[in-house]
Order: sequence, then structure tokens, then C-alpha cells
Amino acid sequence: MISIKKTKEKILELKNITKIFPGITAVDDVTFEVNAGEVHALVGENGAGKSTLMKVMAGIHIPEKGSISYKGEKIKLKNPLDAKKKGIILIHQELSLVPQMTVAENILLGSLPSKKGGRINWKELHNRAQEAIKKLGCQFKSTDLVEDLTIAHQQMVEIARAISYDAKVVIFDEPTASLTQEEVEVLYKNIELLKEQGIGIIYISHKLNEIFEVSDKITVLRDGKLVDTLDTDKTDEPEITKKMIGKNIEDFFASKKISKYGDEVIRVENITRKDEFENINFSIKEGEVLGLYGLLGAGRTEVAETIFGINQPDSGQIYFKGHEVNISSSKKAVHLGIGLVPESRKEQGLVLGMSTLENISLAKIPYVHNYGFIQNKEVKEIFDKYKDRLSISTTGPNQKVMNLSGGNQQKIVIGKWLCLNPDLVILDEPTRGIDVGSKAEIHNLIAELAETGMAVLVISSEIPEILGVSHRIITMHQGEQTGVFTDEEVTEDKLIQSITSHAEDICKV
Amino acid sequence: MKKLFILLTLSLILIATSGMVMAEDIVIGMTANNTGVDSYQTLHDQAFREKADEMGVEYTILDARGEPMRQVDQIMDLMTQDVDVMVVWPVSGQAIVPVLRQVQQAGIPVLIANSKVDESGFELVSGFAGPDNITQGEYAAQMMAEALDGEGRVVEIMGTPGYITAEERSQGFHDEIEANYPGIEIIETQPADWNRERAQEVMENYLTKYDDGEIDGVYVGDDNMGVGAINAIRSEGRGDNLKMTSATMFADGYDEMQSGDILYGTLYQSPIDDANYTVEIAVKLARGEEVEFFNYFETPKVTDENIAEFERPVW
Amino acid sequence: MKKQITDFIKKQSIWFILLLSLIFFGTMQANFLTLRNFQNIFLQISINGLMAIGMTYLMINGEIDLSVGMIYALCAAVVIGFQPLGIIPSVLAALATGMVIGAINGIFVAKAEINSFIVTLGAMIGVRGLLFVYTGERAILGTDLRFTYLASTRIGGVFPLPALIFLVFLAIGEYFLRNTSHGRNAYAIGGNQDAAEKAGIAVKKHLIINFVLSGAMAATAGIIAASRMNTATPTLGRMNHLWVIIAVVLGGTDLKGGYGNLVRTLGGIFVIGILDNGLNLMGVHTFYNMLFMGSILILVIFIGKKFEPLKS
Amino acid sequence: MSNGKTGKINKEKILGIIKNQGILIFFALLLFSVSLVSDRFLSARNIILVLRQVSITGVMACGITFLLISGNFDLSIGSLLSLTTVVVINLHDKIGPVPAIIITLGVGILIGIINGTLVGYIKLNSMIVTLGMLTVLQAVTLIYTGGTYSAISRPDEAWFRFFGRGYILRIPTPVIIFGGLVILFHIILNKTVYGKYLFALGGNRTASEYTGINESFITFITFIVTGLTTALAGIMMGSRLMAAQNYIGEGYEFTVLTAVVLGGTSLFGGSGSVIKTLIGVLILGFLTNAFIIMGFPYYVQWIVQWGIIIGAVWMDVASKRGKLWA
Repeated sequence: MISIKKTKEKILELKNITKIFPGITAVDDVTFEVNAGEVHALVGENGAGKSTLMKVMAGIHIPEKGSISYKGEKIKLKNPLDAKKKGIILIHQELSLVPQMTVAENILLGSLPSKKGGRINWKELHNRAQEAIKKLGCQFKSTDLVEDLTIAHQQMVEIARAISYDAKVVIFDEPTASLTQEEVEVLYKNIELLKEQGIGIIYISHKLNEIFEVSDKITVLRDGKLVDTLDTDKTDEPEITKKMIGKNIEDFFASKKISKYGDEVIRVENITRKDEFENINFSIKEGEVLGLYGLLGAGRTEVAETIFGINQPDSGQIYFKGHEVNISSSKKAVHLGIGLVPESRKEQGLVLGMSTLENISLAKIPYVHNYGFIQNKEVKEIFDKYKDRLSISTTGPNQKVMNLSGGNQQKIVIGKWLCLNPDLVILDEPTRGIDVGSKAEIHNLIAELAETGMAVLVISSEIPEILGVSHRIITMHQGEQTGVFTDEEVTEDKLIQSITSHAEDICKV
Repeated sequence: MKKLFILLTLSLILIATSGMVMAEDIVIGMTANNTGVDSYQTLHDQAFREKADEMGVEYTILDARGEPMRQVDQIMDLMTQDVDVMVVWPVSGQAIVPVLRQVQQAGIPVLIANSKVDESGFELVSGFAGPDNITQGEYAAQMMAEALDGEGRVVEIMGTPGYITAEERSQGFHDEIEANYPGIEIIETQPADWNRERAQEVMENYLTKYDDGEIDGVYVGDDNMGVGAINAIRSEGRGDNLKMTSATMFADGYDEMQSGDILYGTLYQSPIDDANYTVEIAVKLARGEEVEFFNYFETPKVTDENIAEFERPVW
Repeated sequence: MKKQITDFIKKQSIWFILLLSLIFFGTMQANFLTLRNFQNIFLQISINGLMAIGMTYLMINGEIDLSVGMIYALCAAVVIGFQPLGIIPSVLAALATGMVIGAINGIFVAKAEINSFIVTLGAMIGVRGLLFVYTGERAILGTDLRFTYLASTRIGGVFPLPALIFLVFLAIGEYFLRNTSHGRNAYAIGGNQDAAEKAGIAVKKHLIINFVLSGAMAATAGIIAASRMNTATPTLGRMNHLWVIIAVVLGGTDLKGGYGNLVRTLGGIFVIGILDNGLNLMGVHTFYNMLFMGSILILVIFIGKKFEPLKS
Repeated sequence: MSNGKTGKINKEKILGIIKNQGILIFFALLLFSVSLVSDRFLSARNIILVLRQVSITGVMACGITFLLISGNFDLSIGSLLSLTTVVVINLHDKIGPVPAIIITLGVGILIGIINGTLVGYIKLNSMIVTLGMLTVLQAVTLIYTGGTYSAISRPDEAWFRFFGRGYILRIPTPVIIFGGLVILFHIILNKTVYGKYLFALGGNRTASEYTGINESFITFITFIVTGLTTALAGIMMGSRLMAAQNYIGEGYEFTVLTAVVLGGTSLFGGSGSVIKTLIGVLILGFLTNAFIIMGFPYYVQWIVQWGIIIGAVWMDVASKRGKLWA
């Protein structure tokens, strides 16, 4: 990476920060600093205190103890506005944009330039916005509506906003969570740009490969405490991982077990949905894990939703256990024996206000009721069984799922289907936003499921993951099926080629 | 295409339901208080149409639905229609005064129906036709005095606050009692919005508050509320020591008076008489004939003694 | 492209409906397309119209105000009740009343973060109580006839003053909505309140201002109504919140916030006003009139739904 | 130092208690303070009286609790109450009480089906749909009766009076119906698959669909339940009055909503309880009663109701976030 020769100025310095929430100490005596023109990555498992620390820097949380210095001067951040005035900008995982407004208005949101009398100075607004967009080399206009942009472009609007604020520190919170590979490259380019302007960057991500690609320094947090701060070029992934989880993990990507395949469970022939995907063909046998690799927006999720009956195909046939089926609703899919672990856990997978027990049994209850009455004993048994089997760490059946970590939440979504003992389980991005430890557990689980004779479809945009878990892989690009690979022949390069050979613009750094 | 179809259907419905009738050259424009809120007003509406048909005059009848501002708007709409005479059953006797000034300037005679306009509006209108609510209140007071032998404590359940009919019936009762019956004390008044359920609730709560012997009489704005109150009295078993008088008779009250002895007296006020009378005077006004300013129709007292003389009301 | 067309139809459908109603009543009723009748219509819509201005601001914010009808009625009573002190003081008193109740609503919505539906539902009930207590259940007649000139004056002998007040306020409101940060921030708050907060927009302040605005608009409507009736009556304002909400929704303002503008609200107000006026002119029986108005609301959102793009 | 700390802990504890039992505490305080003013207030007779008065609101509130938990809304119940009361009274003498009751329940179901189809399947906004329905049903009622009153001709002989005026073991029938419904609905809500689905739907509609729950159908059914409870309330109303007015139900939608929300059921779905609705209904009922006993006109209580609605919801949100102001 580009190294900056001049002595780096310390922009933001946090000393001995402690933040206590009712019941837990989220951040415990952590010291952290970021220099101008430097990318400082912040890593740790879920619940390690990353987001709390980030919110302290952004003025959202006020720490109980400790001090914050800005350019060597002690300051107090009482609210997000204070932080913003100092040039500390937080770019959230969930974008802070107003979809109904223009790019320009979003970039200068909260500080729209105005003339005398309060009238907005549209000319200056668009000039300033245009300037910020130009710096980033964006392809959209300042007058476009944000709701019409892609997610990556929307993220660039946020970065442009940071630039326009004359940012000194930019905090990225899981910036690549919903980006395609190409878009990630654009993001890296933008981060370089920010660095060159002497902006200090804090980068939070679960994806260690990204961390090693962009960062200059890495700080590891565990259980709210500071573990270590290291120079990126003096460490490696295994060391960081070890520090994050506090022990050695032999295999992150638990190798799949070669199991005996049984009968065909599902066969999909030429299914098509207009503007979403075209002529998709595959079949999965009992005990087999089929990987569906493709980037975000390739139509993978749409295929999964069609099989699960959320949408209906315009043409093509689906055969389930040898019979042609018309899956007209999700209810019917469940009835046939299909389970879907959706892409977005919080929006699609869980009822956050309900308890762990209620969530895990939600799909099961219509099958074990007694004249409509829930069989509490059986439900409790299910909970106990899957809590153990999936090693879900929860305080008990009545704990609200919103208070669980991402990994545990994902296990609950999986458990919801396992207790129905389905024939086919579809997992859409099963490890997104999940810490390393849980990731490995979920990969192991996928292997186990196949072993018990289920057919499994795993959708992922992470190559190591897809390679690690699948027996066979199909690839999709822009709604089209672009390749089929068996376990023996597949390599990382082949996969990448398969989804990019059709694309015109590849930008590899 | 779909929109066109919907439009056509709607227009058919509207044509079918608009109340346009044959011709003489007289057009009466009417804005009613709140048709459908009780039988009286509904029958008044029906009788009004029948009488107008019978007399061969045209009419446009609107309904203010109990909203004073809406009535002001409707009076203006009727002015646009160039009606020959306007009949207004005021929602609020005061609120229509300014707009009546405009109607007067436009040279359209106005007949106030059923409930009075405020005195400041008298000079703007050509007359009033309907019952005398104040007198009705007085009659009810007189009957109450008879029922209680001039001695006792009375609770009142009145109609919707803010409506002139309710106010006048209450006012007449209070004035008469104060003036002539010092032995009678009105200890409490609660509005029940002409609503039987609410009257029942109010009465139930009165009965809780006042033990046997602490109240002797109940005055209600009309029989509909009265029957609600009687329901409450009966179910508490307090019928022996309570007498009720009411300001207007309804069918339920008629039955009640024949079968029970709580309802001592009420007043016979026929919406049909009311409407017929109104139409007759309105037509006179439209023809430019002279009419009296106050045209009250009779609302006789009805008690056990003379009930046989009256037919069971259809309202 | 297709999305743009359906978007256009969906957003501008109010004008088609307006045009259709004009044609319909124009052919059905000879007196409909007359100057006199349009003077009436303009006068009639100005009261609900004024309230709709505040309501549009609030709905763009993603909030609602059920209490406008009652604030309107209470302010009408206050302006009459304070008349002995002079016309100007009484008008100021009414405006102050509306703004104070608006501020109370706003403070509970913004600072206590209670849902605006509940806050204003409470206010709707409570303010009605205040109205009854204030008027002592009966109508109060104004004493100063000059006050009625406000409503009866016609600009240039033609255009009713209340309608002018309404249209001027509407124009100012629309200008602010388009061209000032307060207006733009209204969209930001309704579109993504979280983002607005993080961008340092003083969300609470803007919300309170808009509730005060809604109160002030309701008060202005109340002053005009009082001037038209020269009376304070406790029976005023029972149904207005309903018509105002219907008009704003007809105009295409999104209940969830972020979308909408006052020009289209004007369309909604016009449609409601013209339907009511036209049905009155035709003398449609009140029962069918109600049936018609209720059905049209359901029909319009049904049509609006049909034009909605499949995935938002 | 230690003083400050215990103070803090106590505060948290108190907040915790208020959070869970706030509405009950409030109820107890209300009863206590009014009973200081009037000794009749807490007499057995008055309590029975209030119970009977609230039972119609209460029956409707049970249905609305379901609907709110599932994340929907119904403003048309007041008009439906008018319509069903009118229908049952009107038909009673014509076709006999039993068919009249069956048809009335059928009307409730029919309106539930219409609302349920528009909201559940066509996915229109429930607030606006039912706002339109409010007017439509009022019009239908008026068209049906022609705007006149209806009454049962021999009220003292009809057994139909049982629902509104009868007694079972010296307890008024409406109270028994309401009580029974509370128990039934409480069981349905907490013990059945359907009840669980209501919470799931209100908590997260999308996740419910991705779990194989037929959310359109559940919404549809819930509107029917609301239609049915309202029709039942209409039957009770008719039986209590033995007559019907066209506007008898006007304003009930707000009373019912106030009661349900007062009980702590969320307006946005996902949480709520029938028992708490019961308490909300009782608070409103005792409040009205207390005001009349204390001799205020009924509208004075509206001002207090304003304070109570906001106070109750405020207490709820404040205890959740741990401070009064956000």
C-alpha cells in the first residue's frame, strides 16, 4: 500500500475510555488513536465493543470514563453534531441517506447552504456537491434522486458527504457488507483518495482479507477490552484471529465431508423471472451441498426466493422429489419441506421483539399443535435440543432475540428450519456480518446437515466460504447461469473468471 | 377506461338519487340539521318531500350533518341555485346569522324551521315555523310539578350541548321551575347527546350517586333518552319513587307511558305536522304572501289521562 | 421509463380526478360552472385548505395531527370570546391558543417521542373538552360586526378574502417547502429520520415548529370560520380532521413521510370541495352523499395502489 | 457516595416496577383517590354498574387488541357498532331473535371480510381504508333504516333482553360475556398458533412471510375477528337498549382505541395483552363514572382523558428508554 513518508499527525486520541450500559461494560479502559493519512482497522468478534467505541468517537455515546483528544486538545463530544463539527464522520453500515432527496441535498444534509432570508442557494449546493462527486469520480449527477442509485453509489454519496464536511476522521462501519466485488474496489480507491488528503480513517470489518488489504494498523478488541494494536505489515491473519477469539482455531472453514448422495431432492429446469434471472438449471441430491456463487445483484437471492415461493417463476419447472410442483406461497414451500435462511437476518429472518424460543419454534408450531393450541412441552423440547445442537448461547428461552449476537441470531434462524427436518435448506449469505468463531460453527453445521441427508443450497459471495462448504458450485452473473463446477475441478480463479468473463469492466488493483 | 366506467356508474347512482321533482316555478331550498340522527328529523325530511310533491313545488334538500360550518356552506350553495325560498333548520341559531345577511341581500326569503335563529337574526329572516322549544320546556316543568305535587329534587338529562333545541328545552324548564315552583330543586344536569345509551349510563350513575329518596324526578330532553333512563331505573328497582317528564314524545315513550308509571308526562310533537306546516309557509313566502313571524304548531301535553286521544307515533 | 410513467400517473393522479369531477358536475349541473359558484367553492375550501397546509408539512415529516379540527374549533371560540378586547387582540389570542396546543403536541411527539397519532388523538379529545368548558356548552354570538368583514370581503369585488389568505399561505408554504432548509429538512426527517439526526439536523426543533405551524394554520382556519359565523359554537370541527387527512392523502402525500407537496394538496382540497359542492348542487340525498364520499376515498387509494411500482 | 448509589439503584428499581406494573399502579391510585371523594365509588353496586357499562367497549376492545397486535388498524368499528345494533333490532321482530342474531354476526363477518380483503390481500393502508369504511358504514346504516329509529315492540317479554340486561348468578350477562371473552381471547393469544402468528406478524411482517406464515390470511382472519366482536357488541348494545339509533356507535372507535392503547398494546403491532386491555377499559369506565359521581359534566373528563392517554403512553415509552425525555 502507499506509505506516507511525512510524520503522521495524531488526529484523534482516545484514552482509557470506559462505557457502561445497564448490565454490561461495553468498552473497558480502551486507548485508541488514529493518525492523519492512515487507515486504522478495528476488529473483534461481535460484542467485542467495536461499535460502542465507534459511537463514542462519533458522539453518539458519552463515555463514563476516559478522555478524548482532538489534534492534541482535550475535547468533549456531547452529541453527534459536536463530532461532526470536529470533522469526525461516521459512515454506517445502514446508510444514512434520505432516499427521496437528491444526491446534492443528501451530501449537504443538515448544512444546506442558504442565502440571506433562509432561501437555499441551489447553485452553491450543486456546485459543492458536484465538486465532492468529482473528487470520487462518481458517474452519477448531483441532481439524481438517491433512491434511483445502486447501493454502492449510495455509499459513495456518503463518502462524498464526508469529504464535503471537510472531514478529518472518517469511520467506516462494515462498508462492504452490501457491495459487489467491483464496488469494493471502487471503495478502496476512494479510501486511498481520503488518505492522500490526510484524513484519518477507522475501518471496521469482519472480513480479515479486506482489513489486510486496506489498513495500516490493526487494533483488536475482545470483550470490551483492548487486546493489541499492531502494524498491518508485521502481522498476519492467523495472529489477528487468535487475538480476536483468544484461542487458536485450527480450521475456520471446516472442510466438507464427502458424503454419499441419495435421491434427487430438487431439480430446477429453465426457471426464469423477467428482469431478475433467466434459464436457471440445477439439481441437488440428498446429502449434497450445492454452492451458488455470484455477486450481489446477480439474481441469486431472487432464485432462492422463487424456490421458496415468495415469488413465482414466469416460466420453467421445479421438480421436488420427482414431482413437478407449483410453489405458490412460502407456506407451501415449508409444507413441501423447504427452508430458507434469508439474506437479511433482521428484516427477513427474525421477529426481533420475540423470544428465542418463540423464534426458533415459529415455523414448527403449525405442525405440532393440538387443535390450534401450542404444545408448550414439545416446543420447549425443541428449544433445548437445538440450543444444544447449535450451541446457541442465550440466557434462556425467554431472552429476546434482539439482545443476541449476530452469530447466535443466525443459528436461531437455522434452527427454525432444522426442527422441521426439511429436505432442502437454502442458506443465503449465511455468515454475513458474523464473527469468525461463529462463522466456523455455521460452516461445520452445513457439513453436518448434508451428512444427515439434507440437500443444501448455499449462496455466498465469499469465495473461501463457497469453496469450503460446497460439493458442487454453480455461478451466476447478471441473472444468467454462467458455470457449473465439481469439487475437484474448481479453483478460485475459475470462479472469478466465470462471473467476470461476461462483464466488460473489471478493475483489479 | 376503468375510470370512465367508474365515473359512469357513479353518475347513474347520483342521477337516480338526486331528489328532483316535477315543476311549478317555485323551488324550495332546504338545509336540514342532521337527518338520520333521530327518527324525528328523518320523518321531517320525508314528510317535507311528500308535502312539497303534493303541492307541486320543486325542492333541493341538503343536510348539514350537525356541522355548523357545513350549513353555512350549504346556504351559500343554495343561493347559487337561485331558490325562491330557503328553509333553514339551524344547527346553531347563532352561526348562520352572518350568512343570512347575504341571503337577505340576495333577496331570497328565509324561513327558519324547527329550531330558532338567534334574536339578532330575526330581522334577516321572514319567519319561523316549528315547535316552541321553550314552551315545551315550560310544559315539562309544569307536568313535573304536578307529578311531584310541587315538592322534590329533580335531575336533568339534556340533549347535545351547543344545539339550540337542547338548550331551549333546558332553559324553558329551568325558567319555569324557578319562576313558579320554589319547592322543586334541580340538583344536577348532564348532557347525553340525544343518545339512549349515554342517557342510560348517566342515569345509572345518578342512581349510584343519589340514594332512594334523594331524588324524586327526572327531566329528559326527549323520550328516546327517557327510555334509556327508565331502563336504568327499572334495573335498579327504583321505579316506585321516581317520576319522569320529557319534552318530546317518541313511539317508545308512548308504549312506556301505557305500560309503566315512571314516565308521567311528555309532549306530542309530530314531525309530520312540523314539516307540513313548514312547507306550507315556505310556499306562501315564495309566492310573496304575508306570513306571521312566529308560526308555532301545537305540542300538547300527554299524560296517562289523555293518552288515549293520541295515536301511537311512527317516529 | 415505465416506472417514471407510473410514478407520474400516481403522483399527479389528483389532477385527472379533478378534471373528471369538473367535467362531470359541469355537464350535470347548469349552475356549477359559474363565477358565483366558484366564489363559493374557493371560500368553502379555504378552511380545510388552511388546515391541510399544516397537515401536509406534518405528513411529509411522517407525523399526523388528528387534533386540527378541534384546535380549529377552540380557536374559533377564542377569537369570539376575546372580541370584547378588540379584534386584533382576539385574533392574536386565537393564534396563540392554536400555537400553544400545537407546541404541546410537538413537544410530546419530539421530546418525549410518543407517537403523534396518540398524542394528537389525546389532544383531539382533550381540546374538545376545553372547547366545551370554554363555551359553557352553548354558542356565543360575536358582538363586533366588523369582524365578519374578514370573511365577507371580496378582493376586487370578486375573489373572497379567506380564499386569498389560504392561497397566499399555501404559496408561501410551498416556497418554504421547496427552497428553505426547514422545508427540505421536512423531507429529510420523513424520509429517514435517523439519517437526518446523524446529519446534525435538529429533528426535534423542526418537528415542534411544524406542529406549531399546524396549530397556527388551524387557528387561522378557526378565525376565518368565526368570522363567517360570527359565533363560537361547541359543535364545530367534529369531522374536519377526517376531511383534511383525506384531502392530503388524495393529493398523494405519503402517510409514511418523505413525499408530498402543497400544490398537490391543493388538488386534493379542491377535489373534496368540488365533490361536496357538486353533490350539494345536485341535491343528492345526504345518505348517498356519505356513501359516495367514503367509497371515493377507498377507490382512490385502490387506484393509487394499482400504479405503485412492485418493489419500492 | 454510597447514598448516591443506592439512590440510583432505587430509581432503576422503581422504573422497573413502573415498566411492568405501571398501568396497575395507576389504576389503584385512581380508585383510591376517587374513593376518598365519594364513599359510594367503591361500593359493590357501583363496581358492578361500571363493569356493565364498560362491557360493550370491552368486547370491542378484545377484537381491536388482536388487530393492533397484528399491526393493523380499524377506525370503522364505531360505525359497524351502529350498523349491527340497527340490524339486530330491526330484524328481531321481523324474523325472530335467533335468525336476527345470526344475520347480525354475519354482517360483522361480512364487513370483516371486506376490510380484510382490502387490507390483507390488496394491501391497502388499513387506516385509510377503515377511515373510508367509517363513512360508508354510517351511510349504509342510514340507507338501511331510512334514517328512522327501530325498537323491539315488547321489550319486557323478549328473551333477547338477556344479552344486555339479564343476570347470571346475580352478575349481569354483559359482564359475563366480556369476562368470558377476555379469558377466551387471552388463551387464544397466548396459547394458540394463531395468537403467536399475530405477534409475529406485528413484530415483523417480512420475517413472518419468510417463515411460511400466510400473512394475508392471518390479517384477513383478524379483521373478521374484529367484525365479529363488534357485531357481538352490537347485539349487547341492542339488547341493553332494546332499540337502535343510527349514530349509536359514533365515537366508540376512539374510546376503544384509547382503552386498548392505555392498556399498553402497541399501535404498531408486535406487543400487547388482553388482560392489560381489560385494565385500560376499566380505567376509562371508572373515570367516566367517577366524573359523573363528582358532578362534572361528562366533557370535563375529556380534558383529564387527554392527560391520561399521554401520561400512560409516556410512562410506557419513558420506562423503556429509562428517562422521561428522549
